[in-house]
Amino acid sequence: MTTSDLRLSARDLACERGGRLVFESLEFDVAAGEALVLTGPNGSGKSSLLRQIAGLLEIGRGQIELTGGDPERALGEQAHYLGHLDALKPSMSVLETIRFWALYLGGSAAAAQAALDDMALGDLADLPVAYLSAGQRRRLALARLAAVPRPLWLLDEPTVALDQASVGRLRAFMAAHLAGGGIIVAATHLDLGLGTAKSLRLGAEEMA
Amino acid sequence: MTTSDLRLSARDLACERGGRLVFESLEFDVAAGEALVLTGPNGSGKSSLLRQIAGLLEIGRGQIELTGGDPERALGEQAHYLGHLDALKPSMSVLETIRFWALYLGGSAAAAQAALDDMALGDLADLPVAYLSAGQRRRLALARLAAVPRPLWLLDEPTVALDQASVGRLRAFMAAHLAGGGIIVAATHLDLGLGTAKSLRLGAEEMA
Amino acid sequence: MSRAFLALLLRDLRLAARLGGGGGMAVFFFLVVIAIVPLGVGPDRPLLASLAPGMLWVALLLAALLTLDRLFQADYEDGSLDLLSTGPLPLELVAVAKALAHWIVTGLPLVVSAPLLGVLLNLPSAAALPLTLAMLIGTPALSFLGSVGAALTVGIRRGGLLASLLVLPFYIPVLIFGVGAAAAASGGFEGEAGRQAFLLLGAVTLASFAVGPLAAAAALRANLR
Amino acid sequence: MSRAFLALLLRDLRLAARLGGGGGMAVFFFLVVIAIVPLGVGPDRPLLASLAPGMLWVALLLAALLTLDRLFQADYEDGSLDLLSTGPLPLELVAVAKALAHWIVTGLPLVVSAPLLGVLLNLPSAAALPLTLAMLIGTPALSFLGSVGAALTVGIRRGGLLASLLVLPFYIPVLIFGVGAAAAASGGFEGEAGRQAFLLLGAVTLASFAVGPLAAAAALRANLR
Amino acid sequence: MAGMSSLSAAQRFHAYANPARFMALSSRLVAPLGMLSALVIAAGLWFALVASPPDYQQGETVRIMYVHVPSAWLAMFGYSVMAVASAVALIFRHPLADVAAKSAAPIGAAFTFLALVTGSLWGRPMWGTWWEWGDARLVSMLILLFLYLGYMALWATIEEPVRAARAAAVLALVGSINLPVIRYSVDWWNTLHQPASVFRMDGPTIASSMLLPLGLMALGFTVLFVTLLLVRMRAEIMRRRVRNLRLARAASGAGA
Ligand code: HEM
Ligand SMILES: Nc1ncnc2c1ncn2[C@@H]1O[C@H](COP(=O)(O)OP(=O)(O)OP(=O)(O)O)[C@@H](O)[C@H]1O
Ligand SMILES: Nc1ncnc2c1ncn2[C@@H]1O[C@H](COP(=O)(O)OP(=O)(O)OP(=O)(O)O)[C@@H](O)[C@H]1O
Ligand SMILES: [Mg+2]
Ligand SMILES: [Mg+2]
Repeated sequence: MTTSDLRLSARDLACERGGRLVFESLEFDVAAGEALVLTGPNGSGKSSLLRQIAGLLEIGRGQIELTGGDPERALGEQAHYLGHLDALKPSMSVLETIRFWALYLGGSAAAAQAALDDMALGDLADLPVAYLSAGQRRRLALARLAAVPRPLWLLDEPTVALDQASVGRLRAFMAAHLAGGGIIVAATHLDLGLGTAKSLRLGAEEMA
Repeated sequence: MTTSDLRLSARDLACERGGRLVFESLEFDVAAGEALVLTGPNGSGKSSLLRQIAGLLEIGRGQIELTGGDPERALGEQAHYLGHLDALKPSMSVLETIRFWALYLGGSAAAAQAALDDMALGDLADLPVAYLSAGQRRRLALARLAAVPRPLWLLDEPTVALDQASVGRLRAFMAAHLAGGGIIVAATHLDLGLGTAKSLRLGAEEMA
Repeated sequence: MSRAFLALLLRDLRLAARLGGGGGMAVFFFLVVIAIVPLGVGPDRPLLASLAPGMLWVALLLAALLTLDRLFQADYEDGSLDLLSTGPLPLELVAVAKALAHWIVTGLPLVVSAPLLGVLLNLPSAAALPLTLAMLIGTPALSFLGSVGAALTVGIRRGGLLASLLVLPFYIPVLIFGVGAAAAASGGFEGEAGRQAFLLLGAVTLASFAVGPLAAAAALRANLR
Repeated sequence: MSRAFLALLLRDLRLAARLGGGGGMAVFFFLVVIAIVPLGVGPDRPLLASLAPGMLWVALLLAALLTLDRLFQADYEDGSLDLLSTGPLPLELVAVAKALAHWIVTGLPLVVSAPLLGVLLNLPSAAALPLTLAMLIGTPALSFLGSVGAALTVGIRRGGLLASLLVLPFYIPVLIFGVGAAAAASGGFEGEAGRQAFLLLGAVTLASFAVGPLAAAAALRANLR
Repeated sequence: MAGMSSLSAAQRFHAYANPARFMALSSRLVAPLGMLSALVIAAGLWFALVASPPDYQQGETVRIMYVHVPSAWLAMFGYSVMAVASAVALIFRHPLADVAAKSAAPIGAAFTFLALVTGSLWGRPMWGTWWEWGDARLVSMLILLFLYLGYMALWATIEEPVRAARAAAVLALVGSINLPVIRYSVDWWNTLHQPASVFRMDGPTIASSMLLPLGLMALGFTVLFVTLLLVRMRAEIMRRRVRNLRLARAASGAGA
């Protein structure tokens, strides 16, 4: 995670979904400590691009490469993917959930507890996930990123459902990740407050 | 819908979820043409309040009343509820979906088509819902409000996943509804651009 | 209101046809159960013939159970049920529309395939017609009673198993009268006993029409709030 | 990696226990299915005894089927599967963990309760041990083969029918050899036939261990992309 | 403190006045009732096992009857209690009714199980088999057990008490309609397939020497049922209070 020669790059990337071409000839380069913000109208392919980077969607043409990372692990294993779905089980408690993900993704139980506190969920630790509000769920999903360190964060509209205090917390959290030499690729319709971020606008030509 | 003596009011309202008191002694009054914006930190009960109004959640104590509406129909039947779940079936096409809801909720097939155009979904009419992006799904959910006129709109974070053009469209749409004598109750963490709206802050005392 | 009913019924039929979840799977399961009976009992033809109506009914019941959990669960999970309950259609009629769609999609194909599968079990041809008739009368009760179980377990993930548990005791009268009707009518004595069994079976089905939607709607209300 | 495997296994067991999809429910379901057979085919005791192994196997299969279809589906629908595939555990081992959890939760309790329930069906006591043994050998195959079907159906919206029908044919060899093994060993001729049936059953199960996880992982990969 | 105030509010909200009165009353009743049932059952057992003659036909096995018959009665009584309490819970929303219904189920199920087991034990010597599918009463008893188990399973799987209570009440009521239907249908089915049962349920006319222990045992079992019901209801109310306290505490600092 402190490898400072980390670099995520895409060359001549294309994406096809349901028989339709979503984007093509996409190129970008993000170095350690940098963030890339994806913007663009609905359906322009932001979520699709994030899934491609995470290895969760076929790459039509071109390639995505992470250099300077762990050569033994696939790109997806070095990345945290935060999508629209939050991968939470209603019947598990908040603590059980984050514990499970920490252990499964290769972290420790102690880190799991700390991650809950980072997201101000410590008080809710024993509640079943079914009892959480939309924003509390989102915070629990975000706590995964704190529990297990991974150099690359792929965030799909991370601020959705968060209240102002939580958005502030998320910003500080992202800034710390970048300062530690991590990379963030985030899709958003709003300002994420990543001042220095590169930005990539998808599907602009389609806009009315 | 043009009844201008429409009024939604709550008296001494309490909400309990999973054995915990979420809020109590809540009071509000919204008249025809007015909007009420619910704000507050995550877990303060915004979504719960909307579900109570729609009749989808037990009212712990107190009451909610819609005066000046159709006395023959329950409150929930005079309201559109737009929640976090979008009630879409992946295997139905966009047009089939909105047609079904229009007919089911008491509108017409012609209105359904017009509603699609209102939400700039006309081009996607024949796509299966499974192929839609997050924002496109949200727009399809919103198209229900355009397809069937109902005086009361209950919107839970309606701008989530919408791109800027769509947010603009939604604002105009809400303004038109208010101008026509409708009522809107909306929960949000962002500015909805409803300039003249009343606002109700939930759970403020709990905030750190 | 009747337009809303029709719209819902058609939507459910369409979804079932697209997803292929219902009828095909039920019929296939039916076939498998029937196919293994000779394996257990041995190939004795008269014995198989005497078993056939009972086994066909049991297999039918099990096949109907397999599809129950999709009745309301999918609509609950994606939020459709919330909206369905704010429409002009009372929840009772929503339950009727869904049970009806369930019957058309699973019950009807099972009834149609039963006499064909009966051949595998050496079902006497004289018994095929009464059996099919009994099934035609009895299967709607399976859907309507089943809707109660499905409504009770809505919102429970993997509620399918629980739903079938809750529902099975209620299926037993259908089973008993159904087997009785088929046996009585095919066993030769066309008269009193056969007619009576059919009447009882019809009465159970009618009762399920009355009780099923009411109970299902009450259960949905409990689970939606 | 083995820690991740354990974590996943424990999570699935815990979820099953909480949701009530656990062993108790499977056994209860088993009991109810067993109870309706005599109601369908009549109370003739020798006949029931001859049906018993077959019906016990069918009940087992049904319980497995009812719980299998959500083996991966639930994790797919809430996005967990995406994350599971980005962990250090290869998808093959994810499939093993899930199939194992499924067997512990449904297969094992059913095997344990089968001889007890056999009493209800008048299962000859000489047949109880061979049947239980056959089930112990055969049920893991139901979970491991089932995981392939579950993986194939994951997330497929339109090809649903084809995919769900794929599960059942996989089960038929287990069923045939399972019933055969129990019947052969209890029927008295302890020798060649019984041994052979058990060997075949064991072979099917071993094959399912080898093929199941590989095929399930391949299907998951195809469906996740 | 936010925590304290929301806790007391939650308690007010629950209108615990009624359950509180129940708790006070029942705490005084449980011990005497328990003692009474023990005494009556002991007396019944003494008459049943020692002071009554063996049956001239059935021999010593007749003594099973003194457990079997009251168990069977209470099995059905338990379901009636459950159904009535469920109706009260659904219609009047009385807070104690669903507690009563929930608490009655396992007790009724236990008596059902006891009736089944003692019946089987009795059936072995009398009848040569543990179980007979051809008999209406046996089958309907088994179905009653299924109804109980299903009801309990439903309670166990729905996390939220209010929701679980309503759903379970609907099930109990529908089940109560089903019960006579089942009995009637099985009778009918029975006469078709197996005209004469091996043994007659109404049995020989009962001698007074047997009537006394039977009556005592029935009374003792009934008092036992009531005692257990009270104990379970108290436990259930306590459990709910603890749950609310735990949840309230979890929520107290939960804020933003
Ligand atoms: C598993 C087996 C059995 C079950 C489930 C069972 C069930 C029942 C039930 C439900 C009742 C109460 C009937 C009523 O009050 O309406 C009952 C009563 C009775 N049973 Fe059984 N029974 C079983 C076996 C037997 C056997 C083997 C015998 C004796 C040969 C027996 C003798 C009686 C007698 C004498 C009564 C009292 C009848 C009366 O006067 O009300 N039962 N049993
Ligand atoms: N299904 C449920 N069962 C029990 N408790 C719940 C349930 N859903 C929400 N809660 C609890 O009720 C409270 C209010 O939740 P609600 O969803 O109304 O909050 P909200 O204001 O909409 O929050 P957000 O901004 O995160 O959407 C929260 O404390 C939450 O934990
Ligand atoms: N599962 C799918 N199958 C086929 N096509 C899809 C699928 N999901 C999305 N698409 C299509 O791919 C395109 C890009 O979708 P994507 O979700 O990446 O957009 P997005 O930029 O994230 O939009 P939004 O701002 O609405 O989230 C859209 O045109 C959409 O219709
Ligand atoms: Mg997106
Ligand atoms: Mg909310």
